[in-house]
Amino acid sequence: MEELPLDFDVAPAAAEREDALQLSLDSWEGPLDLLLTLARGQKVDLRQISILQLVEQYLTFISEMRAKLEVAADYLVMAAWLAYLKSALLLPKNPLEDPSPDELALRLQLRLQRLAAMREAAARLLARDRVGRDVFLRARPEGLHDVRLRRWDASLYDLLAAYGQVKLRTEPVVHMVSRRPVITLDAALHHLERLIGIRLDWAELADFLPSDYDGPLRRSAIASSFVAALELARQGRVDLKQDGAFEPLYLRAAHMGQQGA
Amino acid sequence: MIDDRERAIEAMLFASDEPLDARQVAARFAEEVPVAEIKAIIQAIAARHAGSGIELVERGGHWHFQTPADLAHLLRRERDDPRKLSRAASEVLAIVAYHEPVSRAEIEAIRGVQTSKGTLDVLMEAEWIAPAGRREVPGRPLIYKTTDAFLQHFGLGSRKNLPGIEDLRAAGLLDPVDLAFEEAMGELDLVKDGEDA
Amino acid sequence: MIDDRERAIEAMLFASDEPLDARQVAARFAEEVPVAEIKAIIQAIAARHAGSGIELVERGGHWHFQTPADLAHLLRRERDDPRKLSRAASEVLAIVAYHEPVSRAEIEAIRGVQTSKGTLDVLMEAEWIAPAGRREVPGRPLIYKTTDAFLQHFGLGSRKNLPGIEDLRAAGLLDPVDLAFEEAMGELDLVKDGEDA
Repeated sequence: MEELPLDFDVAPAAAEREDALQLSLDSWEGPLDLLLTLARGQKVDLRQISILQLVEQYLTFISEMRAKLEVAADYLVMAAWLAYLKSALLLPKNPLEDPSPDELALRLQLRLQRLAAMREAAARLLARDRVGRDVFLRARPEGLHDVRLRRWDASLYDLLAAYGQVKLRTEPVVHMVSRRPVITLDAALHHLERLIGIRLDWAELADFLPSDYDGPLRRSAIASSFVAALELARQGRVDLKQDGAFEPLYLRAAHMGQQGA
Repeated sequence: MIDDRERAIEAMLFASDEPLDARQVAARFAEEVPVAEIKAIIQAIAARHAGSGIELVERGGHWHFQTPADLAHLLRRERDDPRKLSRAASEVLAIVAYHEPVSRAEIEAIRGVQTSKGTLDVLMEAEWIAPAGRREVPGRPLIYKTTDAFLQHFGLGSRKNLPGIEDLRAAGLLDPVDLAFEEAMGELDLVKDGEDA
Repeated sequence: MIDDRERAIEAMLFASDEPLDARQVAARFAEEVPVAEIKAIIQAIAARHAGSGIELVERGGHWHFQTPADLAHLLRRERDDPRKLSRAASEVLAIVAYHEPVSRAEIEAIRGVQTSKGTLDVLMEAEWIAPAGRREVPGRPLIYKTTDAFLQHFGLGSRKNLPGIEDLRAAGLLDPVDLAFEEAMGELDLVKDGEDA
């Protein structure tokens, strides 16, 4: 693969700027980036690069930097690893060593190649005809619009039912209470007074009611007769007797002697 | 083959964020180009696009590209979004129909509750009611009436076909909810009596 | 004479504020129009505009009108380019584009440095990259891919048009180091064998 020109429209690559090497580590995106920059200084294809020479360059550079300023840890880690690689490359080969220094050097070379490839790809990508810089779109397109048309739905029934409710809600209210069969208190009093005169012994209140009363009428009659019995007892005209709560209520005519009292 | 100057002017008019006149176009060229020549080229570009889906049009000496008006329906896709009319809106519509022309205050008096402006807006958007002038009373309130679209939608030949109050009563539409409630309670009482017996 | 359907499609593509594919165009017609027919018509429109000041271009199956690049000098205005990318961001973008889908760890393995969160954010905000699910390995890392907006912005018909991607692939430079290493060692062994012989 041919070498592609470094052509960034971004922060200028430090590659061609030897003076940059004297400045700071901020120019590089990490130790691998610095290595790649140094490698480019060898002016050969990355495949032919001398790893040993590259290692020397890196170690020299880092030691110069350390004299002036603090060097970030990852650069030092790389330096330590490269120092090890250098000694391994220089020592007589030990066939049992795994991985071998040559293999480590090869891996480093492969990584540098890959990073270089991506850096060149980025440069070529950014150099393309870009929208807003080289090619232009319509500034004010009409746009395509999806318009939601609200369609209101109601039936004639809905309409009439609504009107019916309005009329009902606002009509003058006339309460038509349906007539219920009831025995009034007066009627019950009259009835009891009449029967008390006939019955002399204790008799259950229910026995005073006509047997043909049933349903709501009977309930009404019981209620009225009970109140009537209480009223007669208050007047001293009847005696009341009940064996316990909820037991039948008995009544009889009071003694005539007390009536006048 | 379109010449370079024509291509350039076409691209300028296309990419510009506002309509350009011949003078503005001329100013963009590094070299001197007579305004008359620019105008002629613009005319040529407009002619080239005539009858296509793109038009170059002049507005007060300024030119811009646009899409032809007859294709607007394709750029604006309309979708139905049916919605049920709310209870409140149904009531207001019915009141307008039975009492028209009627003002908002009158509607509120008949309904016995306040009526939001939005409710009338919905009915006007549906094109079922429309303003019908003003009532000549203090404040000159706007009055509303129903429309032909209203009659059409509800299948009424005319407002006279609206059922009368007696018709509504006969149809059970005037049965108060309260009465129905009492009837139900009455049935409940009978059941209790049965249990007592 | 340009037929009605062609005019309509041309107007849609011209009016749209984002690139359209054939399916989107078809959806705007009231009647059923085969996607294949739409595609053929779009090609015809593109051919009609070729060489003019307005070009119809395809980017990832989506079409849009733009000005030709050779006219940039006439159209470029003194605006600062808001898309100025940091070196880190441009490298990450290239890695995502050439290796997609790719996880953050894989990006970092290539660059030999940690990727700050902001770098990916910038690219996602530009809508040039987007998450593309998770890699089914321990930790299930998020993976990223480029978008249609990326293709549009960089004028790429598809990822196949990424500059030099075929060369890079052929040279094995898009393979992970481990794989390349195995291959290199294999070749080295062969060479050694050859030397030994």
